[in-house]
Amino acid sequence: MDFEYTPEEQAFREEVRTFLAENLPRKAERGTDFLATWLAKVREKGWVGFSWPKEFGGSDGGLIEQTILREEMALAKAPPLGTSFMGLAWVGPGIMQYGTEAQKKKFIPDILDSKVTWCTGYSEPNHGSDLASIQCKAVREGDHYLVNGQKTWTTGAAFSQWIILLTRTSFDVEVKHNGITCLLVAMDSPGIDVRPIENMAGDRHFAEIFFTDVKVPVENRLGEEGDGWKVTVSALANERSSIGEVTQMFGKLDTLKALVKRTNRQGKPASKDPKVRRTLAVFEAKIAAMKYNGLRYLTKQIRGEPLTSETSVNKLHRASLEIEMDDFAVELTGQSGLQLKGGSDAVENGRWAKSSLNWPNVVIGGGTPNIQRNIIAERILGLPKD
Amino acid sequence: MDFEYTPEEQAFREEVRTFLAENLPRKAERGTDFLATWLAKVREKGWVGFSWPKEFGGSDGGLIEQTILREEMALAKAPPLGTSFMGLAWVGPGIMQYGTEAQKKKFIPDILDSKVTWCTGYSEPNHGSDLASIQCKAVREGDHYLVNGQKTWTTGAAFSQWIILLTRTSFDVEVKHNGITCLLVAMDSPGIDVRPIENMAGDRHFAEIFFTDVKVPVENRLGEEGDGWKVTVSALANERSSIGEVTQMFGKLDTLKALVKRTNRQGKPASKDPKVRRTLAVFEAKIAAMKYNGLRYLTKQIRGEPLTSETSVNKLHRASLEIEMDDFAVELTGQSGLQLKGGSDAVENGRWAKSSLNWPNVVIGGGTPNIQRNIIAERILGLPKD
Amino acid sequence: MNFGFTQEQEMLRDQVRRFMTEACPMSTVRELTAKDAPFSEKLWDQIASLGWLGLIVPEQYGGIGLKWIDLALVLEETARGLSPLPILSQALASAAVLRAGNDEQRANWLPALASGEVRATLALYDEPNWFDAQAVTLTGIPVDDGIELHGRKPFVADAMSSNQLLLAYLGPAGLGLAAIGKSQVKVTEEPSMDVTKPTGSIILDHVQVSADRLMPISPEDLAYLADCGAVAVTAEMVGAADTTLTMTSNYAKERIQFGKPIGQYQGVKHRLADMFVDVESFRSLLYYAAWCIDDAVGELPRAISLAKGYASDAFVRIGIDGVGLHGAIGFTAEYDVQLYLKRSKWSRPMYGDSDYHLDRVATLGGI
Amino acid sequence: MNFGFTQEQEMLRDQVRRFMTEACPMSTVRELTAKDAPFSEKLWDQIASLGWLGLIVPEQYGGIGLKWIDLALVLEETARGLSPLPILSQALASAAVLRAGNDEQRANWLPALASGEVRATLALYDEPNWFDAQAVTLTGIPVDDGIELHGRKPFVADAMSSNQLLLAYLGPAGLGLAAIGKSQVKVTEEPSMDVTKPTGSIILDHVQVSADRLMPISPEDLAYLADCGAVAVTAEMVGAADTTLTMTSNYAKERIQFGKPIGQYQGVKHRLADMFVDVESFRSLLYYAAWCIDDAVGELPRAISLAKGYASDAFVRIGIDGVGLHGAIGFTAEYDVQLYLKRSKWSRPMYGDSDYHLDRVATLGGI
Repeated sequence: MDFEYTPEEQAFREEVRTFLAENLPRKAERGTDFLATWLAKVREKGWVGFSWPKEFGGSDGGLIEQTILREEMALAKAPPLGTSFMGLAWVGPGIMQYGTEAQKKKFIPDILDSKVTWCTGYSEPNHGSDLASIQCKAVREGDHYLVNGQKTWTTGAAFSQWIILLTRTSFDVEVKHNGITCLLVAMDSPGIDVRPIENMAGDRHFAEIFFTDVKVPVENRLGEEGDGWKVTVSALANERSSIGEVTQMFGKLDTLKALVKRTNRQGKPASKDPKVRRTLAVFEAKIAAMKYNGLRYLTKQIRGEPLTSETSVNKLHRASLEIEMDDFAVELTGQSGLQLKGGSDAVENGRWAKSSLNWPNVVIGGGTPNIQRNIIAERILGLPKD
Repeated sequence: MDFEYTPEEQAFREEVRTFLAENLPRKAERGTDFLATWLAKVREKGWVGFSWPKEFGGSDGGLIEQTILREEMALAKAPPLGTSFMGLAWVGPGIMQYGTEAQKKKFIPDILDSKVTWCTGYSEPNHGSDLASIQCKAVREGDHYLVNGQKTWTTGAAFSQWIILLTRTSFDVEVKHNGITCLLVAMDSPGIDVRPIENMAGDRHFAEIFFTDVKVPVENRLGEEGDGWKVTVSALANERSSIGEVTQMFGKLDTLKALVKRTNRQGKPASKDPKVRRTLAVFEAKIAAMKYNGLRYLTKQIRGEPLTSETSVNKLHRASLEIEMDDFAVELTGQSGLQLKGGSDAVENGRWAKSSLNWPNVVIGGGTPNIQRNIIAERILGLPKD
Repeated sequence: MNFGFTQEQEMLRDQVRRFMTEACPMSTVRELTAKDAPFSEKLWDQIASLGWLGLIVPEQYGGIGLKWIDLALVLEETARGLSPLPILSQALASAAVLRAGNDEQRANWLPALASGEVRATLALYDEPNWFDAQAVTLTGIPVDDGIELHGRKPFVADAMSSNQLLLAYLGPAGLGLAAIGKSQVKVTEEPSMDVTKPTGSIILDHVQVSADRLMPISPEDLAYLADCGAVAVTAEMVGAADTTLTMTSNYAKERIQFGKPIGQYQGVKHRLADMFVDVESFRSLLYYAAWCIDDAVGELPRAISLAKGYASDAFVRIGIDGVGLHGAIGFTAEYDVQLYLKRSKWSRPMYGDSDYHLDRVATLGGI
Repeated sequence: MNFGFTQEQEMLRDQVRRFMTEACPMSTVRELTAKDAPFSEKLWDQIASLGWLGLIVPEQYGGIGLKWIDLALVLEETARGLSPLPILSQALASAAVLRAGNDEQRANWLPALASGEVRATLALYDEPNWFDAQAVTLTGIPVDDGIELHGRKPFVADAMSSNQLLLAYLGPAGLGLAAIGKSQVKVTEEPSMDVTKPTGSIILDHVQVSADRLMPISPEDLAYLADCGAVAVTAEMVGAADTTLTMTSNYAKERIQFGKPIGQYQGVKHRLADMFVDVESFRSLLYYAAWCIDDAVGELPRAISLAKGYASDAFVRIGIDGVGLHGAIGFTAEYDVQLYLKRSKWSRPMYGDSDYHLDRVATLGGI
């Protein structure tokens, strides 16, 4: 057990810090072309797709270096390394594993160069947590599939050029997983209709997508027909280190502490109230637990030991923390805390009020807390399925 | 809506108070024959079996008078009105409803006169919350039943003279409720073996009872053969006002407050710690909620409206409060709080340490909190059964 | 002893529920709140003619002469559908005039409040979370026949739809309430997470208030009115929380996941049972507190602090879990359950959150 | 960066687990604790010869020269079966001599501690819940070549089985630890809810202590030793809590109710999942804190306060629910799970409960 970094690892951290110092101006000083410059530079450093094999344009970055890179980026609140989050997280690795040579050539470089943004078509109405029961239909007709159906809760659908789509190609099979096929679909294909979903915070992160006789060339099928479930499960299993998240959450805790320090309750400084102090400390203990849990799992991964479903532990922590931290800020600041952007008495121009209504993916959608509890109970503790 | 009492009700309350002032000496001043005198006096007042019909020796007491009587008795920390709790709660009402004339004559007066103490033989090993699946067997042989089997979690088995016993008289029926028969059994019958169960606090409130070829005369069957389930359900449905309980819990809260006032934590008075203050207030809010919930249900009963399963609400509150209040006292007092009776630094001679390990029936046994939640969800909210 | 509603009260409850369901369903609420300042003259006139605005106003002043327990019942029912009508503000203004007004002021204001002709609101404290006489910082300086108010009053419920504002101030002779016509001040609507509870702030630029429009109050009066406010808000919380529970358990019966209605999983059904325990419990505490206002006012502080102390945290938990148990759909603007989550957050600090009320319970209990 | 155990450490863990399972199963624990002062010379000699008593004692003093992270691992494993052997007290006595002893005292005490020949314990604070230099109230007055101690030391872990007692006192020159032979004092065994953690109180009747038996300490030393104590207790909590979880989930797989194993109901399985989340989390925090003692002592206060602050509440919840999920049987003296509930309550105040540690986290975090 050793929390020290090797000289090589330390040197890499220094390299990242130096890069950030030289290339990340303060928010106010960023010009209109800042993002394009930034993306080009991190691409040049090999930090987009850092862990990907060199043959695909990555850097073969090791797990510890990845962790260092994510941690420093999060600390500096830097923009993302590449614009296609889904492309880097699911689509790229999926194509590298299951794609044809033509697909690799066509799609991978554009992801790394931030030229193409991807979204994912997994969830459907009425099948939130139950991915295997999808109904969106693809029928093979010669050299293309004809897709009809609906997807929902798709993040970033409005600005993505491509979607990785789970479709049902067979309704006959007994086991429902076997009739699923994965297609790569251009979002500008005729017959695709994107309808943004407004959430309770008034934002439109998600969308419904309707597919009406959309033609998808067979060459854009990822994996064999009927292998869609396997392709997806392997993508979902591609768990990532959560260290960037933890750094962000420590950052959020710092802003909460600053808020506490300048807030009065019942005419007294909130920072002297043992209950407020204790709440902040519980947040800190949970975030720190996520950090050291994450490092233990990272060590396992580095050693090549199999992770079962331990990452669900951090997902549960994060789900409750995301809601509790925002709600704590709202509660702390009383009637001021209710005001939104532009309110005369709004707290930090309503950021906490807004974020308390902007629940992240980890709370809603496919990974609801009760599902995570089932995963832990069944896969780790060996309890019987529902 | 009116929380005032009528002059008649007020007069009854005064009568109870006067009686208590005259007949309830302080604990230190009670002689050896105090209990016998007390029982005779309350019997004479008609307060044992107060709500029972006059023809059976009760007083036909109304619901509000019952409430007043219980409240005043609890406030004065008086001994119980009669020694056979189970006899008064289940057996007497059961016999009045289902018993033969001979049974009524034989059993009811002894319950009221505190001559006979009853226990209940419902639970069996491996069937904690699932009363309908009992296995204790009774086979009719001429003018008696031959009973073989085992009961467990029986309160007061060691000092009871009679037991009301659920037995299985038929193993053939499809619906498992239909083969159950209720027998009234003398505890000194040959073949009965009582083995006390020590609980984690070192007390022996419960016992296992083994029945080996125990002969029970047919005349001691309560209700018809196969009607045992009906007889029991009707007894269990005979819900009682919880006002005495609530008064006891307010009393316990007062002792907790007194403890807080003389306790220091980290060198400072515990009573100034907002977290401690808040915890006490949450206890008070829940107990007060039990009180006013109980009064709402009482009003419904008086009006003859059906109660569904609302009493489960108070049972859930009580289950959590009983554990939380004791545990709070133990936590509050740190290392001293761990010491038991006789410890040099023990808090109130270890009473809180002991009671924190002495979980009441409402937490364990037939009414575990998750069962109460099922009852509320299914019977009140109409959610589907598991 | 009788902790139940009379037949007349049950009829009133039915009337309110029926009227609100028909005249102000959620589609109407959404229409009204889509506008700048949600208010409907038509609905206001209708409920005025039903008598709900004069419930606690004595008959001699043109009201119905009922009690707070009746008002609580109306507020519970109107809150079921998150009605944005300022019934609560109007009731508090009436309660303030009843408590603090002299005979002339009562005769002047109460009939107009009961008829709905005057629409008024009450604003007490000037700090976002401080419920104490010290938190009244709007200052009045004496002028001929009255005072002059200069400053700002934040957090004024229903300021936009009101034409009269009852504002607490600290004058040379102590605390008071000033009745101010809307035209004398500048009202700014403040954006808030609960659009069904419009709130404004008020700027007073050397506003002259004549003596007949001033009602001196003691710190006890101030505390009494704040307690009435807490009773009113908690009554609305009972109705809104109960509806959240109903919506969520109905959804849990219908929504199928992995082949079963989600309400069959204990992870869902036990949470719903806990919600029921909470709603049932703060409902009982609230009814008792509402009864205390008219029949045992000495017990009011403890009674309402128990009720609001319990309800403030419980309703937010119900709001969050109500949305959470709906899954992703509960999170969308289109779905109604999220409006109840917002209402739960709005209700929490109003007239004291659980920290304030539970600490007061401890103090009143001798700790 | 490597947050995993080495092969040697995993071997040590296996050795401890195997030995404890065979030599000190629950039947043995029950036998030992049925006696007045639970201790076994035979087991003590065996674990001494396995080297566990000298784990953190440097090799030059006859120890193994490992680190606190190794000790934490041993304590975690010995606590799985609730062993009543005073390994924790012996380790803290060694840590105290290492921190506070001069060369001569180290050479004098450490070999005897490592070999188990001397059985020692450490007692710091004289208040049931105050972790501060002010809570050391046993006073020493100067006499020829030493001090005289007169008074009482409550809450001394393993006092009955120890032959040497390291007691904190306040002397004329400040704080110090006095090494006192058992024969010089009167030890009273105190009845406590956790019989596997025997505790005594000590009466000192004008006890003379020579200078070579005194080790002056600073308030920082005192705090350091209390933090070491918290690390040791939390390491035991990890092992005991993990076992509670295992016992309870095994029971949930086997126990049938209403035709299904109770572990199939989400009401049970989700609670077990939450227990796993907690054990896993305070385990990670504890390993980091144990690592800090030897390699980043400046981070120790925050690290151990995070771990013990989390564990203190979580383990009691696990203990209570472990018993509760077993139903009535868990509540009987015969069944083992209730012993873990008692251990959880014992562990909570030891070297600081969650109120103390979480407040310290806030202070250290600048709040």
